[in-house]
Amino acid sequence: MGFSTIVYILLLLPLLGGLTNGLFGKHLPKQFSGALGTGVIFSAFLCVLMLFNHVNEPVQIDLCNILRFDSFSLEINFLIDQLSVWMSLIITGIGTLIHLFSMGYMKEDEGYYKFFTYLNLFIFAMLILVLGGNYFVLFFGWEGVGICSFLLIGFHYSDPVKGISNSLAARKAFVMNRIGDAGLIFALFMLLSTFGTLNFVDISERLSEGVSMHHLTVLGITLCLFLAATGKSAQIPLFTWLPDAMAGPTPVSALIHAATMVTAGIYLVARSNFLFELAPLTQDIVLYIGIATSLFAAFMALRQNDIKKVLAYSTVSQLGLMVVALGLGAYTVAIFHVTTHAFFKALLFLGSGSVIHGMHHEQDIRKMGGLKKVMPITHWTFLIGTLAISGFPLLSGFYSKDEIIGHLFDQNPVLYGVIMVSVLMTAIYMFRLYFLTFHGTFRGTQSTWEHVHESPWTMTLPLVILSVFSALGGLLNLPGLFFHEGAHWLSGYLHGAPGMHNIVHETPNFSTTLGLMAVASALSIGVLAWAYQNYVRRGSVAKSDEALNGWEKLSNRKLYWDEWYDWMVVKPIEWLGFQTNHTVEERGLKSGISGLGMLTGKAGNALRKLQNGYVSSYLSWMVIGMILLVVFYLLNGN
Amino acid sequence: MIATLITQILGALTIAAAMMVVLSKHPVRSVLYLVVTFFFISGLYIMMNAQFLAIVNLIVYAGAIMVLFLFVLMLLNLNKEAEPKTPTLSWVIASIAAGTLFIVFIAALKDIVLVTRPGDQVAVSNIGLVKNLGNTLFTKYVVPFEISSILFISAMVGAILLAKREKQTID
Amino acid sequence: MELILLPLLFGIVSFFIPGRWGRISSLLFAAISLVAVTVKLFYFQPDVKEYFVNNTGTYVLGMTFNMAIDGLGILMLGLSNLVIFLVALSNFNREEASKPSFNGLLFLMQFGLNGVFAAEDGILFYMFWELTLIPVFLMLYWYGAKENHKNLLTFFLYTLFGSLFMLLAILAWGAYTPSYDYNKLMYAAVPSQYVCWIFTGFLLAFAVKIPLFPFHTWQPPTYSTAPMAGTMLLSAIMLKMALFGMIKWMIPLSYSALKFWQLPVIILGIIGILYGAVIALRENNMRKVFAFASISHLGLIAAGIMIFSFDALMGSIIQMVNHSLIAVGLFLCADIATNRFGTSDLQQMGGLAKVAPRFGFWFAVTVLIALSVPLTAGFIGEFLLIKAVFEYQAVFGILAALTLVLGAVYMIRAYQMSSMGAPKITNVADLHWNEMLVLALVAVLAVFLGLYPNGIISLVKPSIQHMLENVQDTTNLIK
Amino acid sequence: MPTSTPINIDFYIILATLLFVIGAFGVMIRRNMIVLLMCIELMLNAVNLLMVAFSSYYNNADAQIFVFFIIVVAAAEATVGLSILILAYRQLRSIDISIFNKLKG
Repeated sequence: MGFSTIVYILLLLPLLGGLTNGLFGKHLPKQFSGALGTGVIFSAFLCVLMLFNHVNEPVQIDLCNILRFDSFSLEINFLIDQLSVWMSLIITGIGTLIHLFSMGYMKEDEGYYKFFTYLNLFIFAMLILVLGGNYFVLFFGWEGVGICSFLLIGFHYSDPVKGISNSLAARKAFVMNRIGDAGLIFALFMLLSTFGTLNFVDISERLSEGVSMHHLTVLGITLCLFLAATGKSAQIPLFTWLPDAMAGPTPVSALIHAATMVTAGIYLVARSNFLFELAPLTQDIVLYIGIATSLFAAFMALRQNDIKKVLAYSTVSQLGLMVVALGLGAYTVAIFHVTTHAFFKALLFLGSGSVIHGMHHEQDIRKMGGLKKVMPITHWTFLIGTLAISGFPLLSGFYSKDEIIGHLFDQNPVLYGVIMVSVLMTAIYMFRLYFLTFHGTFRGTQSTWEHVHESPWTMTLPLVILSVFSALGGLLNLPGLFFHEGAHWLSGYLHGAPGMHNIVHETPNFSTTLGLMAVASALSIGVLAWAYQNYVRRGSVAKSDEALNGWEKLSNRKLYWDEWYDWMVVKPIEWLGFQTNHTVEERGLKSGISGLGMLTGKAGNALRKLQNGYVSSYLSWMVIGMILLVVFYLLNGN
Repeated sequence: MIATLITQILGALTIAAAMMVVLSKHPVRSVLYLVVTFFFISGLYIMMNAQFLAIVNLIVYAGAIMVLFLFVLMLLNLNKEAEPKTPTLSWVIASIAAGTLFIVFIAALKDIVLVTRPGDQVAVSNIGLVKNLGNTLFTKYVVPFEISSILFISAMVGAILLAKREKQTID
Repeated sequence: MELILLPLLFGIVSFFIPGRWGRISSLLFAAISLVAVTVKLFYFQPDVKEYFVNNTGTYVLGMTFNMAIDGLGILMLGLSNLVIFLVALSNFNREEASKPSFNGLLFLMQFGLNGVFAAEDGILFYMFWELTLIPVFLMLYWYGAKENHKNLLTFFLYTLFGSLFMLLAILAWGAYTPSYDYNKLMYAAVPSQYVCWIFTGFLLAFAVKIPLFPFHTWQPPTYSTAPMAGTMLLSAIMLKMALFGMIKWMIPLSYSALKFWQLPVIILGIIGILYGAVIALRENNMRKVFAFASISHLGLIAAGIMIFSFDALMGSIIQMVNHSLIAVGLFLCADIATNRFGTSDLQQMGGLAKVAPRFGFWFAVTVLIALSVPLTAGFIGEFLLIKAVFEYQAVFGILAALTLVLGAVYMIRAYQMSSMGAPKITNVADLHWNEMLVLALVAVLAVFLGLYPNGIISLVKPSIQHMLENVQDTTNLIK
Repeated sequence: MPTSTPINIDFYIILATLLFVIGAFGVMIRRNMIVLLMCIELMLNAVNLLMVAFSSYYNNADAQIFVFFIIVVAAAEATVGLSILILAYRQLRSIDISIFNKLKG
């Protein structure tokens, strides 16, 4: 089988699965449609594995031409290289596990088949996104995942209590993503007019041949691309949709809003590395945005009480960290962190899903506690996830974070300090979450406590698998410290992607790396000890909303960011809409038009008076007319 | 010379009679003055050797139409009813308008370039004689002439229909 | 020629077909003409103009009665027949469809539309142009909301007023040629001081019909009170007459006038985009939301036409077709929602997707098409248009692209308020088969054109290129 | 029977114009409908006179034929006009023109 066949099968599998479920799912038994949904993704995963074994240099597969003009043409083609295959591996791999998890989680939901339809379509769109061989196809996938995300966030749109807020969250996500999409569209325009093509391979070749570009053009293109990335990857200023997106079912949060879709922005920038390398200013902007996002989101996560909201802000914060890596030009490191983050964040979300499932859809950690006895598997896997994200030594998060931090330290020690604050806060809120959920005494109602149960195997199996990967994921890209031969395997692997091999980064020297690792480990372990002391020994619990003091309130209310946006953007636009409708449209234009009509009427009324019905006056007018006519001719004649 | 004089006198009398038509308060007097005017105009026609028209003018206008007017006046017995007085303002406006109209017309007609004949004397020709005019009328203009009879018939029918006292058409 | 005359025959016949059979016969008639035009489209040679009437010798008062179609013409002809079919289909289970007068008017309308798209003679173009106004007016008058005859009068006078200037322009244009034949007009040596005025006359007529920003006030009230078929006809195909007229009649007229009006019209178009979108954000009448959305969409198309580069014109044409499809779909959905809830106020709607799942699904699909997501024709159209505007002037492009964002807001808002949330009504009828068929056809066509825009492009490419060359020729003659 | 009328054409022009203006003046100031009709006849005659004058001047019979037709039409017009007048009188018991202002806008 050639590459192209595998790729087509790979793409068709989720599409067919989605279509089958969508068209016939209503009449299929739940078990079957769930198994079908999971099965196609797993088969797709196997396809990707086949690709993974064979790929060594970029292969472009042309499918068809969409639009052909003299000045440019738009094609559908796919690019199989290390980067796209690696991303596909994450998508289908994690996707399979999450599908499996969903089979248990969504068991009682009446929209079961619909859920799997959407999930499969999402995987399809995501694969299009990462496998696309040009920006145009990427845009197809880009919008596709946005739509699927919209559908899945608003999955319970008709819920009597939360239906409206769910649909509002979905709308917010879609609209904010649309802002980013507009950026991507402009990037496409500028790329088209600069290069005449949108193919990654062609553009990167042109650039490596040394095609000169105006620096403003590059700046524009990269800024537009980055705007798109901020939309999808929830960076400042477009991050506020992600926490709201937690309205969707938990597997959705795990798949879309932690592991795959939100990393599309990272992928986009990594894919466009050849452009970003030419725009140092953009890179700086990327760097600072990443640091700011990471810091603010971590701060906001400190006093969230919804188990999923904590994880959402943590996702934003981690994405910020990846963006920092991108800003430093360490694209492979960013992808490495994408990978490990996909492992442990999917694990954490699924773990929280298991908790929520066991607690009968209670998400407030203030009503949890002591769950480790009843949910042992969930507890242990969640612990691994927590340790991984907070950078506990030798777990996956430790390595990936450390590389980013190491690069940052090399470049700018001050920013290193700033980002360490974010890392510290990450450890704090994650341990707080963990201890409040699983330790201490149960704080919910008695009847709930009696029904809390461990989840079925379909849900725990993915947890176990993911916890293994979370623990060992660091092996993919070990620093040169341990094995000189096997070190930086992933970075080396990804160098095959277009443009990547041109980017050379010096890894920090031995002693610095060791020092930084020591600091990070110390931080993580220190926070663990403090949190244990605080939450388990002293039994601290999360305060109620009223009892929060100054900074806690700020954190809990997300720095009032949504309120700011509401006040600065939403309200003015709504005001504008209202005023335009009532003042300009109704009072201005419409009455202007009817004013013209009335003017005509008035003029007619005035002229009507002349028609007074008296023959003699008509005759007088006639005489006057005759006089004027003759005078006119006399004057004209001479 | 005498002919010129006669013509001028006829002209003056025509104007005077016409003025009386307009100015006399009594409608019957107006009618009578109009008849007089028509007689003078016929005289002018004769002076131009348009004999046929002179006769027709007398018979049709002075004879038929004016008698019709008189009949109507008498039929309706309108003599007693005094005509309401026209406001002075109307008089002034009408006079000004009429005066201006006159001046403008004169100004317009004065500049007519008379092409066919040198000199500006009205010639004495024989085309107005009954024989010549009849020739033209019954050869070149025979169709319009016949059509005019249709016009008369329709006018007759219309007049009868309008003037007939019938309940369903009136009130 | 049968394409033009068939609807006339159908229209006359429909007036005499009694109610019971009326809806079936009208559907049949519409299907026949649709099939006829599809066959024609299939075998069409886009390189040559196909003449129905080609009168080169004798003519009365300069009128030649010439009719012909080129690639653009057949496309528009197909579009009009398609829209008529969709209108007939979507009205199938409504009481209007059983009225002989309604069906008759529908086909008379089609006759006028086909004539407009095929006319090769200035006066003939004008006559057909006005002919379309009568059936739609009567349709709105007889079947629309009774209390809104005043709006209707505004609409009628407004459009009539606009086309008056077009008549003047055509007459003035024709004064410089022996006949009003299209080819003669194209090569007319109009003195350069008058050519701008002629252009302006056309522009006024088209601006009212499209409608461009300050001339649009007739549109939202008319749309919101008209019967569904009337709204569909107005927005799906009558507006296209104006856009078509811009491409075929106005642009080739003169290069200098085009340059003179280019910037103002583009600015008006951009203002229209934002204006319509911003109002639609807060509007609570569902039909008005879509009416303002229409203004927003058409502003972009008009701007694209005035840029008159090949790419921009292609984008405009694709977007014209797409807009016809989404107008049919959206107004059908709006009408269904309005019927089911008994009000068109979005605030009083909610949860329709739960109780009528098929409606929820197809409405969502239509909204997505209207948002011009990739894979639909709208995406290709908007992509080309915004690209053209962006390359013309970057700031305009950025403003125009706001339609992507604002469009998402108002469209999804309309969907969310009507269909999401807890159901506010129970026991409603879901989509009927004919309504579902309409929406499915719309979706299939939109996706087909989104994947295969090359079909449209190869069809209209020769005529557009010929026309662009014409623009140059006219310029040379003036100089 | 005069054999020569060596008179200036201007004389007839002025005469006819004067007659016409007097007729118009009458229509403007009089309110009796019969008198109005008479004034109209006066104006018609003014035109007739001018046409005859030019006819002799150009030695062309056509104009005289037209005068003949004008007289014909005037006769018809007077007939119909007077019957309308009688009808109007029956309706309103008056022939004052200022009463008939139903055409007022």
